[in-house]
Amino acid sequence: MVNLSVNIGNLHLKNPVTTASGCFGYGTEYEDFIDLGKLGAIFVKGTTGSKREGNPSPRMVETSSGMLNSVGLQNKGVDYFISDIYPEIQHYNTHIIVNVSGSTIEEYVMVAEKLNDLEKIPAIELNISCPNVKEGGMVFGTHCPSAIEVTTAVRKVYNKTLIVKLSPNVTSISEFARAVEGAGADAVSLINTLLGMAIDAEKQKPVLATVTGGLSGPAVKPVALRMVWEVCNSVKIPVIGIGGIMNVTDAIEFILAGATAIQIGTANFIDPCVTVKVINGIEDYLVDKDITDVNDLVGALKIAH
Amino acid sequence: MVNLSVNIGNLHLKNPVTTASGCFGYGTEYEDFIDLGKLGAIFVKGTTGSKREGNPSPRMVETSSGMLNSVGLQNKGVDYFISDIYPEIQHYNTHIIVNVSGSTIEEYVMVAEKLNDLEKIPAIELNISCPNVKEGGMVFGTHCPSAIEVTTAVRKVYNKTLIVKLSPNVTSISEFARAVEGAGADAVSLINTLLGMAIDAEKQKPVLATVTGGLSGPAVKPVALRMVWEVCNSVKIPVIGIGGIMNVTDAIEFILAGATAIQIGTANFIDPCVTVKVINGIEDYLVDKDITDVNDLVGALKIAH
Amino acid sequence: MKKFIHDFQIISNRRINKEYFVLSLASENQIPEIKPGQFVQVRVDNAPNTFLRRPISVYDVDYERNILYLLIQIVGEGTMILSKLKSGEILNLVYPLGNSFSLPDGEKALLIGGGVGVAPLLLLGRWLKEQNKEPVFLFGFRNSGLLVDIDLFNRFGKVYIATDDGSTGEKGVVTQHSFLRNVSGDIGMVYTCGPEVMMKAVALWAENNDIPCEASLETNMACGIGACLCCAQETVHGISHVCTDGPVFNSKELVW
Amino acid sequence: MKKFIHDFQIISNRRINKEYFVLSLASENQIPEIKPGQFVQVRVDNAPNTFLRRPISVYDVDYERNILYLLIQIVGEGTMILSKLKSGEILNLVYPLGNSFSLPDGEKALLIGGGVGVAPLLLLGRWLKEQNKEPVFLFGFRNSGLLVDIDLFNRFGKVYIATDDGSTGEKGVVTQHSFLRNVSGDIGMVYTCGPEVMMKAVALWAENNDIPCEASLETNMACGIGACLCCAQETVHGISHVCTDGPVFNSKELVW
Ligand SMILES: Cc1cc2nc3c(=O)[nH]c(=O)nc-3n(C[C@H](O)[C@H](O)[C@H](O)COP(=O)(O)OP(=O)(O)OC[C@H]3O[C@@H](n4cnc5c(N)ncnc54)[C@H](O)[C@@H]3O)c2cc1C
Ligand SMILES: Cc1cc2nc3c(=O)[nH]c(=O)nc-3n(C[C@H](O)[C@H](O)[C@H](O)COP(=O)(O)OP(=O)(O)OC[C@H]3O[C@@H](n4cnc5c(N)ncnc54)[C@H](O)[C@@H]3O)c2cc1C
Ligand SMILES: Cc1cc2nc3c(=O)[nH]c(=O)nc-3n(C[C@H](O)[C@H](O)[C@H](O)COP(=O)(O)O)c2cc1C
Ligand SMILES: Cc1cc2nc3c(=O)[nH]c(=O)nc-3n(C[C@H](O)[C@H](O)[C@H](O)COP(=O)(O)O)c2cc1C
Ligand code: FES
Ligand code: FES
Repeated sequence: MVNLSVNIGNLHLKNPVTTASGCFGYGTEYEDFIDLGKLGAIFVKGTTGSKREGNPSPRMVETSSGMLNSVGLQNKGVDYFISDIYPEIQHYNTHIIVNVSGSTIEEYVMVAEKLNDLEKIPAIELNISCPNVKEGGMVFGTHCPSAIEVTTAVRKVYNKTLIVKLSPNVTSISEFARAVEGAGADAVSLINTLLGMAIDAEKQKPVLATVTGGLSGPAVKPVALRMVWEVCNSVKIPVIGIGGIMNVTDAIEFILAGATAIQIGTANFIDPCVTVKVINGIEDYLVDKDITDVNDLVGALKIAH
Repeated sequence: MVNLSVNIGNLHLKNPVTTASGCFGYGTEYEDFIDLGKLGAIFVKGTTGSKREGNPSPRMVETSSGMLNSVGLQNKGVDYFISDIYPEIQHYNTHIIVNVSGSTIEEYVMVAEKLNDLEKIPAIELNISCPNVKEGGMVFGTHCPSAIEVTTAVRKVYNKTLIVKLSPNVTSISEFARAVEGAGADAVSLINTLLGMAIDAEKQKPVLATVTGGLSGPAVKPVALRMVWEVCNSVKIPVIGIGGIMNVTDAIEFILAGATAIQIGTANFIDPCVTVKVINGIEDYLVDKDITDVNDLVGALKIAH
Repeated sequence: MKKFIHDFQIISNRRINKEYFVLSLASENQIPEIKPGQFVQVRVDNAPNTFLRRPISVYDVDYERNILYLLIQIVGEGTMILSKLKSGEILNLVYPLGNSFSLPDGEKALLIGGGVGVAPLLLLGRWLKEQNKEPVFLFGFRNSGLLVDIDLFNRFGKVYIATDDGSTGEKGVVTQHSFLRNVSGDIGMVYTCGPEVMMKAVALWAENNDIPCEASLETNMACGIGACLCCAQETVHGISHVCTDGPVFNSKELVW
Repeated sequence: MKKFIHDFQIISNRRINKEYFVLSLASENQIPEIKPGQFVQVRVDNAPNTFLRRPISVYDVDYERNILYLLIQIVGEGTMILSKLKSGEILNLVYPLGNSFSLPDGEKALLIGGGVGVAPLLLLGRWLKEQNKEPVFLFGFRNSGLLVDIDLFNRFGKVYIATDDGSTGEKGVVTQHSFLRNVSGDIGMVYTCGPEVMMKAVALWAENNDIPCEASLETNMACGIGACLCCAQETVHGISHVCTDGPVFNSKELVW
């Protein structure tokens, strides 16, 4: 028997495989395909202080080995989440982690405060990196003092596990990782989507209604892996690796680079059973390599000097 | 007859299709496949003050819809270029533009000064964005004051067309574009490669000897297109679009986003005739759309308000 | 409704014309009930630009022989690859997805399709007939070379045709067809699927004639199961999602 | 040598064993002279992870019938796709690329290959024979199930075999083969191609016996024509490039 369980701050995950926010709904959408209880955790949709309609259509376009989205944090707000969604999903036999977004520090703080009281939500993920909303989100993720400010403010009101999700659209992602570590984050997750754009050459128009959108999928994996590796070498808190993970090999790569856990996003759209396959695959890999504890794989990349 | 010619500063190109530095050797490598005289220009290899061996092997790995390279500016130095290469290629019936790199401002200036005297080199491209060398290159491209400093210094000694090639590994590429415009650049070209990484999960080692490398190819196109569009909206000087251009549709997209010319890099490896196909394709597109001058397509993207 | 992810084996790939083909797919698993208007998400393997699944309406189902039919038009790389599949090869589907068309009030129903938009109307016609309704089909095609399986539709109701060039049926677009000028008040519902301009014209005609109208929409989709919120469609109630709230919408709800 | 980019039509795809197959490719264009050791860059269509061309040695050429042969081992997505190609399908090649093996001094030449590394040694054997030399082949395979076209090689010289499990020929690796213990001083050159560890062992043996040795290397390649400088190999003269300075190197030049 190999040990698959890992710790993110005080949070104990039965295995390192979780789902990326915005790509797995509230979990219910995937219940027909997999046993949600097998997952390390589910990161649910970006949740804001009040209801958001999201961006106009079209919101999605495929690119080479990737996709651009401009959903724009569509959600019904934290109060609706607490009253209508939480009761439906709290019975899951896995951790539910809420991805929190806002336009102002006050909004982040308010949402975090409300979620703090929910018994079955052991952690939140601060999304300071959404490229798809005009105000907020991205600005906190690309301006270091703002990142520190929002993390500090939320840390004051939130006393469970606080994960901060970093934007890849910066010169030095390690700088942000160190900054939020200093501001009290228990872990960082990365990467969110890369800001991109698609054009319809025939119509001579942008494909997305918002012109730009966030790039995800295997196209971004090399960039994500590099950033995870950089951040793992810069901070002491656990790192959750995200970006283009399509199969068990990709997941192992992120763990080798130093990620304690990983999130799978876009891949769920192609194979709704991918998460469970990755969990089984990690176990097989460990057995095959005679490793008894997945924690021994974390950061085990061998670098020649 | 449609007009395909465009101007980059004082430089007149017979068409907007050029080849990206490091991906087209000195042109000679492609002479068996295409008539080099058809190209708008050839951007030759990164050239430094003295000979560089480049990085150890492996230097290349394929990724989903892309590739990582860590060639590391291997070249024989500017003096060898002038004595041995220039005489061989100066007869080309197209412009030869030299991509210039260095570890210090003095090195950039020295190379630029020497190239200034070569009659058949009408322009240089300052590579302040190479992610694959330890000192220099990248630091100028990710630190705005350094970018200004190196551009200003080179501008003083170089009196032909000065193009500055920007790094995508920054928070705001427009900031750099505006900075080098202010420092006297006649044009900017973008993007250079995105910093990425690949891991061999079986061997538990990085694939590249240098651990990280530069990502190019269609995977990066959405990011490149977004950055070109942003920069075109920020500066008045011409912009040369680069990144994942594989065919005529991709080229048109960059031109619509505002690029006056484009560079094709990685695509040459898959189809050594791609440049000529793109030139012909642009002509067909213009005829089909009843546009008589390619300059009317530059920045013609229709944005709904 | 429970959703499944199943491998299907291709029984045949029948080319109907230059652009359209029909895949017959057999499953080892019992095919669940599929309602008219529902769709499947097809995985297209081995192509860099068909990274995501492709949504395709269910054209017909044969529950006895456990066979699913898809009518597909070649428009890009994904559908091109599908068009080259050979019998024996495997296709992975997530299904059945989306809502479905509803029953008409009266006896008669008018099913107006354009091009490959006729796809969901075959299963709809079959179902209406089973419910003892009287479907009438009105189809528009660019020309006679692009006609689709008219005899199959004929089993369930009369088929009227318009072509852009008049090479079959009447010349012009569907909403110009003389049949629409002669309809009496007994049509309980208009169903439509096809290019958006056509559907809008049909919806307008239906509203002008006080007939309820259901349209089956297309948007870009990623997940197809309500998880990603990419398939937004503005409605009078706010943003709806084509993959779960649709693809079938009452035309009066749509802001388009 | 002038390089070409040509479409070839697949004449046959012959599976030799579980992992290896031979593609016979016909061109409408006259195939130019190809020297032993040279390779082609094959474009593999329709796969996200086979974005770049794949370098493959020329196994044999039939100038009269204008046919090119490639011996390929399935190791990943690209070679898997190639293994499924059917006759009639088209393959695009850039070729001929790289340098080539040189003539041996003496009469006899020893050609040592491991696994799919035997590929360039067939054309080399043919050429040596044509030059009135006497090629002798010594091949290593994992087991008898992975043997390759021994009869083809036999036309040009004697073939000795070693397998890891002894299922054919001698048990062990090539450098342990008894043939090497009995060679007299009349071998003018050792040529080797296969896994790097094997080539190093062969090169060492050759050096110890004062025989010149040429090894055909593999590295990751992007362009294959000297433009990208990705295929670096350290040599005593500094960095060399496998696609232009190689793939064949004198073992004494290599720093490996
Ligand atoms: C609910 C639903 C049901 C559908 N049913 C069918 C059907 O029964 N038969 C059928 O042939 N097609 C159907 N479609 C459309 C089908 O999904 C697209 O034609 C297909 O995804 C195109 O894939 P491609 O790779 O060939 O083209 P791409 O290369 O992806 O695109 C080619 C062109 O088609 C457009 N396009 C791509 N995807 C869509 C889309 N989802 N909707 C509209 N335009 C698109 C692109 O903008 C582009 O102009 C349906 C779509 C939806 C949403
Ligand atoms: C000059 C030259 C001649 C060659 N001749 C032949 C030949 O005649 N027959 C033959 O079967 N193969 C030959 N090869 C090797 C062949 O190019 C690779 O096996 C092929 O590119 C793998 O592609 P893939 O997509 O199947 O595997 P991938 O999925 O790309 O890789 C699968 C595995 O193979 C390794 N690999 C990939 N490319 C190479 C490479 N270029 N060199 C070494 N390892 C690699 C990867 O690291 C990985 O472990 C030659 C290579 C070179 C450089
Ligand atoms: C459709 C879609 C919606 C997303 N919504 C959110 C979100 O609400 N909050 C967030 O932090 N990240 C969001 N993301 C980003 C993902 O969580 C993830 O960081 C990114 O997609 C990279 O991972 P992947 O390549 O595995 O998809 C979204 C991504 C997609 C594709
Ligand atoms: C193998 C390789 C070598 C490169 N060398 C250089 C270089 O010397 N100088 C430079 O400015 N850019 C260099 N680049 C970057 C390209 O010029 C180009 O900016 C990048 O590859 C993106 O374009 P593409 O996607 O069309 O390849 C190199 C790229 C590759 C793939
Ligand atoms: S396609 Fe994902 S919600 Fe509709
Ligand atoms: S593969 Fe490009 S130089 Fe050798």
